[in-house]
Formats: sequence, C-alpha cells, structure tokens
Amino acid sequence: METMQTSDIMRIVAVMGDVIIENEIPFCELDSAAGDGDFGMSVAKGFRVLKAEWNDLDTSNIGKFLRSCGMIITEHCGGASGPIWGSAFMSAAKYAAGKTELTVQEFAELMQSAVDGIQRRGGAKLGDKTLLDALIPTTESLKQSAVADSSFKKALKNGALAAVEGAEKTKGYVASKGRASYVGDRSISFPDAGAMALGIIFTEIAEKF
Amino acid sequence: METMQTSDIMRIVAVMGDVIIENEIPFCELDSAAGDGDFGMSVAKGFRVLKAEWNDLDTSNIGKFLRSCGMIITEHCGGASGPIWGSAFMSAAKYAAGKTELTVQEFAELMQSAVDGIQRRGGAKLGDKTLLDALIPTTESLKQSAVADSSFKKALKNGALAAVEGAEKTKGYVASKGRASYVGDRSISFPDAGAMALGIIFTEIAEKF
Amino acid sequence: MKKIMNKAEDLVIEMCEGMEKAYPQSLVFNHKYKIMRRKNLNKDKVSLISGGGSGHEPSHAGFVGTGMLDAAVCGDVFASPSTIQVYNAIHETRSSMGTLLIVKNYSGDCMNFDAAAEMAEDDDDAIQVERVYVNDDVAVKDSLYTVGRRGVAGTVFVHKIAGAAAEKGLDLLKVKAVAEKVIANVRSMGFALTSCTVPAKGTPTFTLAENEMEFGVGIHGEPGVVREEIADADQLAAKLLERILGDIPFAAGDEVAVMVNGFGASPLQELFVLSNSAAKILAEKDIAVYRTFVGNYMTAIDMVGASITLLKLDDELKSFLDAPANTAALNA
Amino acid sequence: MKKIMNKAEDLVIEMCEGMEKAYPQSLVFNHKYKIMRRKNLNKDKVSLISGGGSGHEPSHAGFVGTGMLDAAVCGDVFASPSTIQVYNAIHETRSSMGTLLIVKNYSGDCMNFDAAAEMAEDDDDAIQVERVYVNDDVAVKDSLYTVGRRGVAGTVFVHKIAGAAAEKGLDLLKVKAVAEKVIANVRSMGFALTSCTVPAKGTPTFTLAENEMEFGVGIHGEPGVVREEIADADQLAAKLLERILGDIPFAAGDEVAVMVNGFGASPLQELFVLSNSAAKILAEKDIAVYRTFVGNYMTAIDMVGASITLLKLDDELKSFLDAPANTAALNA
Ligand SMILES: Nc1ncnc2c1ncn2[C@@H]1O[C@H](COP(=O)(O)OP(=O)(O)O)[C@@H](O)[C@H]1O
Ligand SMILES: Nc1ncnc2c1ncn2[C@@H]1O[C@H](COP(=O)(O)OP(=O)(O)O)[C@@H](O)[C@H]1O
Ligand SMILES: [Mg+2]
Ligand SMILES: [Mg+2]
Ligand SMILES: [Mg+2]
Ligand SMILES: [Mg+2]
Repeated sequence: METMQTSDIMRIVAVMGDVIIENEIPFCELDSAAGDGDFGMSVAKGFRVLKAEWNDLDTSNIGKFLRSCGMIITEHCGGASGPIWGSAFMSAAKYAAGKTELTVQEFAELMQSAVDGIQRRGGAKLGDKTLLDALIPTTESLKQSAVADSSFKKALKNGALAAVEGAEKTKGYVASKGRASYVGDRSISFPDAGAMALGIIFTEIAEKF
Repeated sequence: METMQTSDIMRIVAVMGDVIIENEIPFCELDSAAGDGDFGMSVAKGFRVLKAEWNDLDTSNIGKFLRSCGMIITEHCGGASGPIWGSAFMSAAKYAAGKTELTVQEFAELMQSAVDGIQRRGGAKLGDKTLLDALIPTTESLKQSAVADSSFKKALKNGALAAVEGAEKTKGYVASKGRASYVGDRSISFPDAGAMALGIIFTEIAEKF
Repeated sequence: MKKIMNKAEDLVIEMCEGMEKAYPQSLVFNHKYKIMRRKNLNKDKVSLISGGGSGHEPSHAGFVGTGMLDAAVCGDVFASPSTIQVYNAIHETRSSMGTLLIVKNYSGDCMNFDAAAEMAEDDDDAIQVERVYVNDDVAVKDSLYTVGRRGVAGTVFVHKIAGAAAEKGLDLLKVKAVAEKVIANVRSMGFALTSCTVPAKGTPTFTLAENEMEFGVGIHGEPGVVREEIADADQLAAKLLERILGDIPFAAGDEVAVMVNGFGASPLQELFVLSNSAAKILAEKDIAVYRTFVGNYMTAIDMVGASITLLKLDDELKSFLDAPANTAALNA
Repeated sequence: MKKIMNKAEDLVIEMCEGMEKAYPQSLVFNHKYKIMRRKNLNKDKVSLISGGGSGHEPSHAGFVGTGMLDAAVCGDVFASPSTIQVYNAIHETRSSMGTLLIVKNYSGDCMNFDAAAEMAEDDDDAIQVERVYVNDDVAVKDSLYTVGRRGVAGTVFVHKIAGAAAEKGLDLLKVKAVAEKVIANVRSMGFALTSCTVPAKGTPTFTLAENEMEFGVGIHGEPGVVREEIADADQLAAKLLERILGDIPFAAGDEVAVMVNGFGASPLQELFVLSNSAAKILAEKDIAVYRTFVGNYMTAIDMVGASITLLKLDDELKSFLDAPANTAALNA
C-alpha cells in the first residue's frame, strides 16, 4: 500500500510555508474586507521562523516533526492564527505520535485530528465562516479517497478541490467566529480569508506532490 | 479756538468700534501672514462688548468716558490687544481727567499719552513693526497741525494719511515685538496687522468727522 | 503615514523599551516574550495578567503596578500575543495565590489566553489560573451564535478594581468574582471621526468623508453600528448614552463611574467637552456620577474619536475603585 | 475640521465645566473670569498662578492642585487671558505669603500678567506679586532685540518644582528663586508632522506635504527653524537633543529630567519610541536621566508632533521634583 514517509510530510509542510510566505500580502488583503487585515502577516510570521529553524527540527518521526512545527507556530504566529494553526499541528502530532509512515487512510485521520484540535480550541463549526469551511471538506474528501483506494496524488488533488469549493461557499455566509463576526451582515459577499488561503495552499501542495 | 466736546470723542470711538467690528475678518487675515491670525477677533471681541454697554458708560467728561472704555477693552480684548489698546485708552483717560473739551493741541497731547501708555506696557519703539509705526506718525502729524493752527477736519485727515504711510513702511521691517517676531526674516514683505488696522480706522474717522 | 518611529517591525519592542526606561523603578520588560511586569512582585497576592494586541496604549502596560496589573503581555499591533507569551507571563508572575487572566473578548485573545492557562495548569508544578472575559462594547450584539461583544475601555475598570481586590489579599475566586461583577456592570460605546493607521500597513484602515463618522467603531477600527453624519458633542453624548443605558438596567438614583476615553488623536479639550455633555445628560436622568475619568486609556493608535463607558457601582466596587494605585497611566 | 465639540465659541467654557465636573473634590471654576482654582486653598503658602491661551490641555488647569498651581487663568484658544482675568485670579487665591505668576514668554501673556500684577499691587489692600517668565524653546533665538525665546513644555517643570517649594512653605522670593533656577536650566525643542486646527478658524494653520515636517515649531503652530523632510525617531531625537544640548552647558555626568511631550494627536506608542531614542543618545553622551515624563503635557490642540525637554537637576530641584503632587494631569 502506498504510504507517505516523514520526508513527504516535511515536503508538504515546506510547500505550505512557501505558499504562505509568498502570499503574505494577498492573504492580508483577503482579511481586510471584513476582518482586520493581518491574517497574511500573522501566519507568515510563524512560518518564517519555522523556515529559519528548519534544520534544527526534530524529524525522528512524523509526530515529533509536527510537534516541533506546532510549538513554533503556536509561539510565533500572531493573533487568532497562532492557536488555530498551532492546535492543528499539535493535535495532528498527537495522532502521528511515533509514526514514520502514513497510508491515505491514516493521512485522512491525521487531518481529522487537526480539525478536532481547531474545534476544541476555537469552538467553530462548519458554516461559521472560518478556515474549517475549507479544512473539513478536504478531510471528508480524503476519507472518501481512502475508501476508494486512491493514490496520494489523486487524494491530494481532490482534497484541494474540496477546499477551494468550500472556501468559495463562505462568500454566502455571515461570519459568526473571528473578527469578521463583528461586521455581521456586512461580511456577506466576502469569502473567509483563512478558508481561501487553505484552498490556495492545498492546490499548490497537490501540484507539487 | 475750535474744540472737541465729550460727544465728539464719543463719536470718534463709536466709528472706531464700527470699523473694527466690520473688519474683523480682514484684520485676522492681516495677522495670518506672520502672526497667529487672531488680531481681528481679539480687538472686535472687546469693541463688541463696548458697543453693547455703550449706554451705561460714564460720559460725565472725556476722562471718565475714556476710562470706562479702557476698562472694557482691557477686560474683553484678547491676546496682546487687550493690554495694548487698554493701556492706550487708560493713559489717554488720565490725560483727559476732568476735561470736557479739547483743542487740536490738547488732542495731540492726548494721543501722545496713548502712545506713552502703549510703550510703557509693551516696550516697543518706532520700527519694531507694531501699531506704533502708525500711531506715532499720526501723533506727530497732529502736533504739527496744532502748530499750524489747522482745523480738526484737516488735522484728522493728515493724521490718517500719516498712519497709512507708516503702516505701509512696516512691510520693510523685521518684526521684533509680538508674535510675528518669532518668524524673524520671514516677516519681511508683510505689513504689521495692527498698524494697517489703524490706517483704516483713522481714515474712516477723518472721513466721518 | 506620518508617524514618529523607526522601522514598523521594531515599534512594539522600542515602545516597550522606552517605557521600561521611563519607569526603571517599577517596571521590567522581558524582551523575548514581550512581557511588561512589576519590578517588585508580591508573591502573596493573586497575580493579575492582562494584555492583547499593542496599539491601545497606555493599555495594557501602562496599568502595570501596585493596585492594578502584575504583568501585561504585548502582542504585535492589533494582534493577540501568542499562547507561549502568555504562558511565560503566568510563570514569570506566579504567586502562592494563583493567577487571574483579564482577557478582552476577541477570539484570538481568548484562544491564546485559554491555551496558555491550560498549559500552565497541565505543568508538573501546576499554577491555578482563572480567566475573565471583558465584553463591554454595546455596539456589538451579544448573542449565543456569535463570539459576543468586544472588550474595550471598560477593561481598565476591571484592571483597577480587580487589582485593588488582589492587593487587599482576596483569594483567586473572590478576585475573579469581583472582576466578573465589574464586567456585568460595565458598558461602553465609541465613535470614530477618522480611521487609525496600523504602522506596518501605512495607510488608514478605512476612509470617512469629511462629514462622516463611524458610530460604534471598535478599538481596532472595526466597523460599528452605522456610518453617518457627524454630530455635535451634545448629540454624540446623547447617542452613546442612549445605547449604553438601553443595554443595562439603570435606575434613577444609581451611582456610576464614567470614563470618557480618547482613541489616541482627539485632544483633551474635546474629551472634556464630551464629558461635560455626558454629565449634563446623566444629571437629567438622575444618575449620580461618583467619579469621572477623562483621557486616553484604551486607544486605537491614532484614531480621532472617543468612547464613553459607564460602570454601575455598589459599595464594594466603590471602595476598590478608590483604593490606591500606582502605575504609569493611573494613579490613585 | 472634524472635532468633538458644540459651538466653537463655547469650547473653552464647556471644556472647563467638564473639567470641574470631573474633579468636583479638588477644582472650582470661576465662569466669569475663566479661572480654574483649587477648591481648598491654603492661605499660608505662596499662591502660584499660571495660565495663558487655551489649547494646550492639560496645561494649565490640569496642573492645579496640591503641590503645583493654585489657579490657572484660561484665555481663548491661543489668546492670552485678559489683565482683568489675571487680576481676579490674583485676588481669588490671595494668601498671606504673596503670589507668584508663572508666565510663558509671549508678548500678550507678559503684558496681561504684568498689568494684572501692577493692578493688584496698586490696590488699597495691595497683594505682593512676583513674576517669572518661562522661555525654554531653543528653536527661537534669544536676543536683546527680540522678545526672546518662547515658553513651551518646560513650563510644566516650573509648575511642579515651584509648586513643591511653595507647598513646603518657602517665602515668595525663595519660591521665585527656585522657579528661576528651573527656567535657567530647562530647554525644549519640538517638531510638527501636521498643523493644528484652531476650532474658531476650522482649517489648519499651515500645510505640510506628506514627506515634510516643521522642525522647531511652536505650540501655537508658529513656524520654527526649518521645514524639511521627515526623519525617523532616532534622527528626530538626535536633532532635537543636538539643539538643546548646544544651548545650555551640559557636562558628562550631569543629571537631567527628560520630558517627551506630545502635541495632542501623536499616540503614546510613538512618544515612547521617541523617548527610547532619546534615552539611547543621552546614555551615549553620559548624561544621567534621573526621571522621564512621557505624555501629553503641553499640547498644541490636535497637532501631530512632539517636543523634548531637558531640565538639568541639582539636589534641590530633585527633591522638589519628587515631592508629592495631586492634580488632574500629574500625580507624584
Ligand atoms: N474560532 C475559529 N476557528 C477556526 N478558525 C478561525 C476562528 N476564528 C478565526 N478563524 C480563522 O482565522 C482567520 C483570521 O486569522 P487572523 O487574521 O490571524 O486572526 P485575527 O482575527 O486575530 O486578526 C479567519 O479568516 C478564520 O479563517
Ligand atoms: N509690544 C507691542 N507694542 C505695541 N503693539 C504691539 C506689541 N506687540 C504686538 N503689538 C500689536 O498687536 C498686534 C497683534 O495683536 P494680537 O493678534 O491681538 O496679539 P497676539 O500676538 O497675542 O496674537 C500686532 O499686529 C501689533 O501691531
Ligand atoms: Mg485578522
Ligand atoms: Mg495675533
Ligand atoms: Mg488581528
Ligand atoms: Mg494670539
């Protein structure tokens, strides 16, 4: 059965970091419409530190690697993004504790752990106009790919499509979590910054894989 | 010999007040170039109170009348104008104590008292770019009119011409007193607001007399 | 953007260093975690920590000192400090009586302060940590389905009163109860005549026409209730107080503390005019003003505008409000 | 013009009323003569009176209280109060020890305070009145042929230190001598990034391009030394301190009090950045900073900008600087 190794997970996180750093300003602009315009800055700050400390990370297994990423992200991502992205990584790390490879099924379960971590931390659910509106569809799509025995290549591609689609849908939602929620109805017609960002990140990961 | 009565002096002060109130904004503009732009407001404020209390003033003689004007001006004119105009009136009042009429000679001496009052208060001299650069020439001209035995009509007319001429000259001076002095050389080419105002006021008085 | 600064990315650090140097007797600044704390900590009282994004100066570091906070954790401009920063603040100020975190109700702040509290409680040498969430901004509807009202200038009353309770030696749960009593009785609302400019961005967050104001604005420049024509001071006070008094049951005869808070670029002369307008209205409504605070307490960097806060008082709150305090921004 | 106000002509009165209502325990406002005075006057100490045009809030009424001023006489915005106003303030605060007038060196202020002092001394029940003239602004050349330097933020140090001397019971001439020692040792210089707007006029007094500043500006928006390109905080501190340190003989090892004073619309975060920059330079020059004051003390309504003030200290000045004070804007 096809599996990802620790090095594959490292590559995925590296691509994620590059996309975030490259898109710092566009991600801020996405957050300007209804939020406070700092989302790109907040996530890029943490991922820049991650990149700088890349060679010192514990890569002895997937769990350790994700945990050391999670520590840096929790410390250095600003605003809401620190705890959201940090708890995603920490929770995924717990799932992958001691593991050095993952099947598609396990990868889907790891993503579910990330979703659970974010929900424990922030209390948002599908439709609250947060990045979960992209991340949950991606996770569901990965689970279906596992059932259908898809390749990683295909699973990641479908997962990215689900994220993009989910992010698009947020345009129709009224925000009820995060800073955009203060704007109430005024948030309609603007997509959620975090969800849009995940669509872009996952698309790039799928292409590079 | 031709004399002014208390009522003539009252008429002169009334015209002075009307000119000041009418010219509040232009007088402010004159002060804007190198000063702080409040001269019109400052003098008008006091003369408006004077007008409002006109019927309650002590008019038993010229000294008493000028003194009650001086009190109001001292209290209600703002900034530097309060003490300058106030001390002019108070000092002139002292000269005219008990008098109910004035010859041209005495009128010139009364004006000299006003000049003295201003100089005692503010320490400025001819050429310091203040209203004295109009008022001193006017006073000198009045003295000459007295020697030449001129009529009041003619004396006032020549006095006004001297004020206008003196005010014009202030364009060439560097201010050394008042707020315009902070600007140093930058004050050159703008006339002094107070001097220009006296030119306008005395011209109107001469015409109405 | 015209600002007195060097590089935007150094602003928070340089500001905190400037503050530490201005108050060397009373403040210590931890550079790594951007924590401003009291120099002389009292290990035998409940520790009080607040903080949040920077840009609200003098909040929160200006309220560190005797009778108020033990530490303020400084995030970047308008961004919550991280969990790790807060966690380190909890450790740096640990006392034998536990720690209370005073959090302004924004999702980022809540998540980071919550996660930090959990981390500290999970440690081997666990620290007892309690939290309160200030949510005084009546511009935002409070509802089960949203994150609720924002925390704004009323937070300063929580610092003052909970700080006095802690200084008096009350235990953690009692200090928390006092803080929650303040939160239950404090309401604020503000307006902006111009936007603020976040230094890293360099341009205003929003734009208003010459005759417009944003009524109900947030302290990060978040939109409020409505964008409308500028009103005069009497009307502004009436509109703000109408919202505030409509939100919390005030009865004639009630006593309140009033805070007229500038957002950073409104001059004190205007804040006193607004406070005069507010005082007239409160007198008409027979609401007694016990104390008035006028000044810049919870700013939005350089926004032109202000807010009014009312805190309903009882004898306990009054005595804590009047208790001594010795901080950079508030002395009593 | 976007201001929180009602009618421009009522602004000074409403502001003073707002202030009186905010500090009912300590302040009394005389409407007729616009005098803000201490509620509880001490008739057995030298009375201290200052004042001037309004628009410099919290100066001067914010410094009325124990350990500082007995009264502040409030003129219209940027216009000296009248002789009669000052005369009435002298009478309202008369004490058995005489009165010291602290005058900022502007011709209007000097003439009105001088005339008022003469009036009070000419009275049948003559009051002994002395005057000092604060002239700390090194942007203006001091010369026999001009009215000399302007009085700016350094005035607050005169209030504080002469206030402490009076409170301690020193006699009139001794209090005057202390005030003059402060004046001899205090120097200031400021800059503006934008103009102020006088409420009655409604438009800015001057206009600066987006990259320009007015270096050496006065607190009424008077022009200064030069209009030039905006500098960063480190450069600004260096340029201001160069002028200040060039004007008064400072020696390595000297101790100073520093005031970083905002002109009204510059946020506290930037003032702390500037004060940090200044502290670095003073440390390099081996000038010891005894105390630092950062905030809005002597404003120019809503001008964006700031000034730095240095006061050279000796033991006497230090002890008066540290003495207790209890006023709206300064507590020690
Ligand atoms: N409670 C939450 N759960 C999940 N995601 C959230 C939550 N709150 C906010 N987010 C996400 O975070 C993004 C904003 O991040 P950021 O701008 O860093 O936070 P802040 O609101 O503190 O400025 C939003 O676009 C949204 O996707
Ligand atoms: N020392 C002085 N002696 C005589 N006149 C003076 C003196 N100082 C100023 N002035 C006059 O006063 C005018 C300015 O008055 P005003 O604008 O009311 O004063 P301020 O300078 O306080 O704003 C000047 O144009 C000048 O003519
Ligand atoms: Mg954001
Ligand atoms: Mg003027
Ligand atoms: Mg943010
Ligand atoms: Mg003036």
